[in-house]
This record gives sequence, C-alpha cells and structure tokens, in this order.
Amino acid sequence: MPVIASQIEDALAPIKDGCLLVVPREVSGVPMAATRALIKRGIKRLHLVALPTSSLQADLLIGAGCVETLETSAVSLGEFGPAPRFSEAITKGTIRMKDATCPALHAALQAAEKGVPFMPLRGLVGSDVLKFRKDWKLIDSPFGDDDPIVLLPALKPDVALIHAPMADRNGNVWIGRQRELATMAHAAIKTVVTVEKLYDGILLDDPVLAAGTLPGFYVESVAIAPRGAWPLPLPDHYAADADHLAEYARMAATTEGFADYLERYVYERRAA
Amino acid sequence: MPVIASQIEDALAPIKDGCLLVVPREVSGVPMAATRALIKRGIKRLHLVALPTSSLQADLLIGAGCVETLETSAVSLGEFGPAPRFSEAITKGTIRMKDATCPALHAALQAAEKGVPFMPLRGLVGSDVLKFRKDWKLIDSPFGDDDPIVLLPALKPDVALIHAPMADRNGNVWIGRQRELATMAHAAIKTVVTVEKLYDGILLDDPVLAAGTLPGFYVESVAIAPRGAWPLPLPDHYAADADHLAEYARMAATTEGFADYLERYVYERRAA
Amino acid sequence: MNGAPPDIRDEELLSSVIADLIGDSRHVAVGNASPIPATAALLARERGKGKPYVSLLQSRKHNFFTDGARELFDCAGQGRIDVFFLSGGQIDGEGNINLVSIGEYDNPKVRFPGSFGSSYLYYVVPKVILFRVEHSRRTLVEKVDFISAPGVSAPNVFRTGGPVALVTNRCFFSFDPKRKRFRLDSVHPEHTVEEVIENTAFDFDRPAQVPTTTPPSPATLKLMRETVAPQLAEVYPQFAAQVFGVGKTAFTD
Amino acid sequence: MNGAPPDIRDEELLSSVIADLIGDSRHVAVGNASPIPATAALLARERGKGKPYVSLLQSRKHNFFTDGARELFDCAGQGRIDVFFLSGGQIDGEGNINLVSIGEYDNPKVRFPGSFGSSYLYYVVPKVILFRVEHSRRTLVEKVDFISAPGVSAPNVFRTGGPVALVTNRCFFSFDPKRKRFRLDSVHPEHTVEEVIENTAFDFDRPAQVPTTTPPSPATLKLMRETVAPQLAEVYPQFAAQVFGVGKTAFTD
Repeated sequence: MPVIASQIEDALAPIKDGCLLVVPREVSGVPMAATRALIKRGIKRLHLVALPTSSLQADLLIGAGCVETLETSAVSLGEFGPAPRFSEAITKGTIRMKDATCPALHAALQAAEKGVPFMPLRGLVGSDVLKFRKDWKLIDSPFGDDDPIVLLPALKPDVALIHAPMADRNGNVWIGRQRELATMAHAAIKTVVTVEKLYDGILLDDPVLAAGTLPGFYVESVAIAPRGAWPLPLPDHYAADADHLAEYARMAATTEGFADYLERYVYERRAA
Repeated sequence: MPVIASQIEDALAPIKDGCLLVVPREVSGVPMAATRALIKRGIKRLHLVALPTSSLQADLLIGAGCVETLETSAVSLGEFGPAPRFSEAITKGTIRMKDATCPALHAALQAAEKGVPFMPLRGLVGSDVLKFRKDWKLIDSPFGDDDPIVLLPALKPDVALIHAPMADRNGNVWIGRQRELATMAHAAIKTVVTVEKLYDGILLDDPVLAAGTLPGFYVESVAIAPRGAWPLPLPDHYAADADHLAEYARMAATTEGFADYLERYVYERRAA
Repeated sequence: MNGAPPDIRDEELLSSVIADLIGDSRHVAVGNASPIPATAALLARERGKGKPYVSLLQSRKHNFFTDGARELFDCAGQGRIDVFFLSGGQIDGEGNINLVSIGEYDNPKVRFPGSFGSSYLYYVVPKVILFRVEHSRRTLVEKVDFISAPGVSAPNVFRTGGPVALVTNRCFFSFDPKRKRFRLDSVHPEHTVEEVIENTAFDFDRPAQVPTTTPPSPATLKLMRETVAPQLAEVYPQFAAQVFGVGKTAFTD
Repeated sequence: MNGAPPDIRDEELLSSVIADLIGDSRHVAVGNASPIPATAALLARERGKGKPYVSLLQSRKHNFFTDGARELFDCAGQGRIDVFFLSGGQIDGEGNINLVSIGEYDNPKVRFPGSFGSSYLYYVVPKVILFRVEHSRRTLVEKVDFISAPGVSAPNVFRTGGPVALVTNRCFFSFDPKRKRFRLDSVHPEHTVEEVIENTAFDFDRPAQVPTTTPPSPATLKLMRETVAPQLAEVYPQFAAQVFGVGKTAFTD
C-alpha cells in the first residue's frame, strides 16, 4: 500500500540524486511545493524529463544546480518571457540538453507504459531535432515502400512526480482529465504524489470519480500539500499567480536575482 | 455537430454493408439494441472487429449472416458455454477468421489513434496466432541484439459502434472507466453511439464528468436506447440478464433454434 | 492415501491448491471464464488481509483498472502483474497451450473461443498457473494442434514469464522451463499416480514417492465458503450457486 | 495605399487576416504562447456560430480534449486537426522554422524555448499558418541555423500537412510547396513592398501589383473587442489587457 506521508519530505524519499525523474507540463498540476522541497534537500544530477514542456519548475531546478540532463520539447515562462536559467545553462553549456518534440515524449512514455522497446512516430524526418538525437532511429517502415519513419526508444523513468486535487487513504489519486499523469505513473517504476487534500472515502467506489482516478497500486507515496502547484495553476482549482511569475521573471533574469529568489521563496519560503 | 437521432435506425446510417466495424467487449457496454437494428436492416459483409473479445453480439451477427470477416481474440458466452453460431461458422468455413490476442487488438487500434502505421508488441513469437497472421510482421528490433519483435499494422475502422450511459446535446458521451471506447472512437473514421439517456447540461462543463467523457467532435450520431445493452450488462448500471443468456445458449445451439430466437427477439422483439 | 473429508468439493480443493501457489505476490489478475482461479485469488487476498491486489477482469468490485480494457496488458508489460491463470482446450508436455481449435487451423474439427490474451501474457507474467479441471488424454495431449502460446521460448526471445504449474482435477504438476517438462508434485486425495499416467498423453517427471495434495484446512474452507463465495457471486453467479450454494441475488452491477 | 483607420492595432489586423485564412475548417488548434492566433481562432468561431471547434491548449474553457496532453497530437495524426499555428525564432525562405537556437547547436549564441510540437504537427496538419510579428532580417533569414521542422519534404516522406502562409506585422505571404517559396500576397496598410524586401533576408515571389491587406471591418473589430477579448483573457490576461484593455479579473480557472 502507498505511504500517506505526514511530511512532504518523507514522501519524496524515493527521488534520489541522479535519478530519471518525469514531471508534467506547466498547466497540468505541477508539484511546485515538492520541487521546492527537493531543492532545499539539495538534490543533484537529475535527469529531468518534462512531459512535454515546462516553465517555472524546470527553470528553478536548473538554476539551483539540480539538473544534469534535461529532456523536453520547450522551457518557457510563456507570457512572462523566456526561462532565464534554462537559457543561460544552455548557452553556458552547464546542462546536457536532449531536445525533443511533444508527441515524441508522449510516445516514448507510452512505450514504457506498454512494455515495448520503442514506438514509431511520424514527422521528424529531415529535422535537426532528429539529427541531434542519436538515441532515435530512422528506419524504412516495414509496412511502407521506401517510407522512412522514426522509432523512439521507450523512456522508463525511475520516478514520476505529480500534483493532483485529491487522493484517498488507499493511495488512489484523482487526476481528472490530466491523463498524461496516468501515463507517467504507468511508465515510471515509482510514482510520488502531492495532493491538495485527502478524499474521505474510496475514489474507486464511485464510478464517476473512478473514471478520473489513478489506482493506488501505481503509487509509492502521497503527501498533502495545499496549493501545492503554486505559483502555477491547478486545473479547475486555482489560476496561476501572475504577479509572482512576473516577479520570478524579473528576479531570475540575473544570477544574483535568482539567488535572492531562492533565498526568499525556496529556502526561507516567506510568501505563499 | 453530431446528429442526435430520434430513431436508432437513423443513427446507424453510417454503418454500411461491407464496412470495417469495431465493437467493444462483452462487459464494456455492448450496443445490443443497435445490433438488433442492424440485423433487422439486413446488414451484410461486415468486417467485424471485437475489441478484444465478444459474446452474444458477435454470435448473433454471425448467425444472422451479417459477417464476412471476424477479427477478435475470442468469442464465448462465458458461463453459458461456447458461442454456437461462431463455432459452427468456423468449422463450416462460412466466415473468414483473423485470430488475434487481446493486447494486439488494443495496440493496433492505438496505432490508428496515434496516426502511426504500426505498433510493436512483445509476446507472440513462436505462436501459431502469429504464424497465421500474414499481415503481422516479425522483425529484429532495431534497439535489440538479435531480439525478434512483432509489428502490428494500424487497424483503422470505418465505424466504431458503442453504447454508453449518457450523452449531451453536443454529442459529448460519458464513457467512464471504459476508456477503450475512447480509443475506438479516436481510431475510427466515424463513431456511432447509443446511450441510456440524454444528460441535461454539457458534460465537458463539469470537471468530474469531463474526466470520463468522449468529446463530441469524434461522434457522428447518437441515439437514445434505454437498456440498450440488454441482455448484456452496462457497467455500474445493470447486470447481465442471465436467464435470457441461458435461453439464447439453448436456442442458438441449433440452426432452427437460432432462427426462432431471431424471430422472437430480433425481428419481432417481443421481450425486453 | 489420505481420503479427503467427503464434504470437500473438487473446486474447493483446486482453489486451495492454487491459493497456496499464489503465495506472496503483489498483484494477481484473473481473466474471463476462470471461476476456480478467481476463488483462489480472492481466498489468497482474504488470507493476506488485502494483499495481493486481485483484479477480476469481468468484475466491477474487484477491479482496480481505470484505463480501459488495455490496462491489464499494459500493466503486465510493465512487470506489475505477478500471477495470471490460463487454461487450454489442449495443453501439451512442453507447456504449449491451445485455445483455438482441433484439427487443421483452416478446416478445424472443433473450434474453441480463441486465444484471449494468452499469446502475450504467457510471455510476460512471471507466474502463470495453468488449470484444467478435466484431466484426460483429450485435454493433456502429446502435442497441441495449435499453439496459442508456447510453454518455452528460444533464449533470444524476450520472455519474463511463463508457466509454473498445472492444476487438474487429479493432480498438481510443476513446470521446469529448462527441462521443458512437467513434474508431478502431488496427486489429489482419492486419486492415484497410475490414474494420472493413464490419463495423460504427455510424458512427465516424478519423484519416487509422489505425495498427496494437502486438502484445505477447516479454516480455509470456512473462509472460502463464507467470505469468498458471496464475493464470487458477482462475477460467477452460476458457479457460486452450484459450488457454494450462494443464491442468486438481485445483484445490480 | 489605403491607410487603415488609425484605431486598428497591429494585433487586430493580424488576427483578422488569420481568421480569414482559417476559413471553412472543422477544428482549429492553438498551441502555447500564441495570443494572436488564439484571437483569430476565437474570432473565426464567433463568425462561424460555433464552427470550427477551437482548442486552445492552455485553456480549460476552450478545450475539448479529455485524453490528456497527448490528445492534440493523436488527433492531428488522425487527420482531425485542420489548422494549426507555428512561429519561429527564425523562419527561412523554404519554410523551415527554428524554435531552438542561433549559432552551433552544441554551443549556441541564443537559445529559444524549444521545438514544442512543431517537429510533428508541421507534417500532419494540412493548414499550418506561420506568424511572426517581428518582420526583420533577424527573424526572416536566408537559412535557419536549426531546423525544428522543414517547410517541405522529399516525396517519399509521409506528409499530409505543412505551411500555407506566413503573416507578419508588415505583410502576408502565401507558401507554394512545389516551388518551395513564399509569395507576397498583400502588404498591410501603411507598409510598402520595398520595406518588405528590405526587411526580408530570403527571396520570394510577388505579383507585379501587390494588393493592400484588407483591414478588419467594423463588425469584425466589434466582435473581436467585445466578444473575443474577454474569452481570451482566461489564457492570455497580459495580452488581453494590453491590446484590448480587458481588465485582469479575479479569474479562477
């Protein structure tokens, strides 16, 4: 049975230095409270996969020196501009980048979900994304006639880290429409979850809730983290904190400003 | 926008003679009222795909002479014994059989869902299921070292036919946990739906219902068919009619008995 | 031979044997039309106080899957299903199973329902328990007419699973994939080794002294009849009524 | 030249041009960080009385997807997405787009966010509309430094989609995949052909007389400002406030 941890730090124990960690896109319920706790713990050498893109989360982890390899399709603060720590890490060469395209990451995770060694994907032929991914293969489709197609190796994370509206005491997690969270959990060896609250009942007992539930047998640990996606949004629950994101964009524009941000919001956590 | 048909026959118009029709397994909400209507209409030469197995539905369609090719992993009446019309059709050679295994059908539909020409699958190597499927290919995995793996061509149905608890006036359909119904609709060119009832509102407006909803833009037509899965079960709504299934098993054991069954329950429809 | 108490039914003995085989597992899945394995799995869960997870594919109550009918297979591919059950119209001495037909595939004499998920699950579930109540030369054959799934594979074939045992109404065989052979581990009460040999068309290994299968204890029988049987009635009402006398209720799924 | 009424903003003109391009489609999808295409798509839907379906990837209200973040891509692979929008840090005269970096890939001078879904969607969405507000020799280059997705592909490459047009703050180009070239279709009010040539680093076709882009009608403007802008504010609050003066509301998603 999954552990229902009383401290977020305890729930995060399966996330070790150097592990292959998959996290969801910026609007799917990003475990930001957990991300701050990992930075505080001083996690190192992550192979971070953002499915399929990221914003604040990847930028923070990169800036704080937690990331060795980043695999994603884009990192951006959206309306608040480029992701400054990401951009600097790439131009200075301090992280290893594996550029992808969104459906390739989805397909590679689905390959792990299905226990197959690879998945084919259309597109990509003739792009430099393909050219720089030596781990992807271009073959002649066995079903085509001189029809090149890309094969992506399965991507099997050590841990999937997600945030969701609620979980029950059996570790079942209600994820709603954010079904990529289920694919992440299916694909990963272990899944760590933070939730807004505990549901008083068993989610699988209600057919309507069950339709949006990740079964507990995929889940390693759960911690309660109210507003755990802040300052990013949690779909159908709260919007992004635009003022805070603008403040981040300003502060993270310089190394010093970013250090101040960490001090204020990650190590000290003065605001929320 | 999907047509909300007042007559089940109108909703079934997209299902033409000779089409590639995919239907769900015996416990997922089988459109039995629609199946009886198709037999009454005299549909012919179906390429029927049962995802991944079938019971009464396939047996009825076969017995009534509607099926030219059957592609599935098994047809059985479960506790009520073998499927007599299926068994006879195979031993007499009156239908063409494409034997599969459950995950192969799921994967082939997912290939169509993803717009890729094929999907790999483990297992199968050395089986006679593979031996008799000339349309499946065995290749050396490009990621392995002398590692044979099967590739399944995408299976893109002309029509998916499903039954579900409810739909709204925009043609959104609540399918709950029966997510293979979504895959069928994604994979098929057109989707025809019968439902127990109309939902008074928009399913996508409620985040909890939305999690179990197939969006209307995949749907061609919807008809209301209360107890439309009878005598098969509709999950969370009603159980199978065991007495009726036992009666079917008895009657369908002979050609004459099956003809009587059709007369009584399909052409005349005296009971329900 | 120790005679079994006369009030133990074959189905109860087999369920008890299979429950012991399940042992300390995390997740046991049971496919279609498998009432005895379902009984065994629910029994194992009752004894394990909720462990293993048991997924009965045709059930609503005993089913943790929420990603549709494919989730069992995906889950098995991920290595998360530890135990599964398969049967066969024919089973042969190398562990090959036939769920398709007897005679030529293109012109069969007898047609069975079909391979279901066997052509995949047999390869990727570590502990596949074969069960076939009818133990005869008709069912336990020298060589199957159609291989739905092979008992063993060449070394270069990806295979993390396969058969570990075969349970019938007469006896309990274990399977040795290296030798590609079954071994007679025990004979059920009131049955004999000679009878097993006579009714089995394939050759198998056996110790000099073949033990008798341990019948279910009174506590196990009580658990099966009083706690498991009513749960089973949701999915197998006919079986539950026939074996355990659980009345058909006006159950609504 | 017809001068546009002085109260039409660039963003409104571009949105109107793009809305016309969308035309009679079934399903228009808009990706991340694309406020002008989002405005155009919502405008097209208002004019079409609910048709086309519009999916704004970052929105909850304008999003019909229930199968997670992969559904857009699966849906495009099924041929169900008719129109999509892409931009580029660089776009070249053969329609190649670069969303990754300037300089050597392994040692870039400038890094952009990344390719997003472009390396797939550019191949499978029939009508991809390129937009890049900043029209300069820095953005419209002779050859991109990194190909996130190519404008055209060899005949043996599976390709059901690609670029149909490029809209900038100065003009509107159409794209001819056979000639692998853009064609200057119209120049926006208050801009000139000479200015377009001067600010474009790639060569392009053009008719002898280049027409002026038709500005949005008063009815279109009214629809955009009064009906579309408030919808837009959910996903692009900054943009909606800046362009349309829609106040930030205490919106909760």
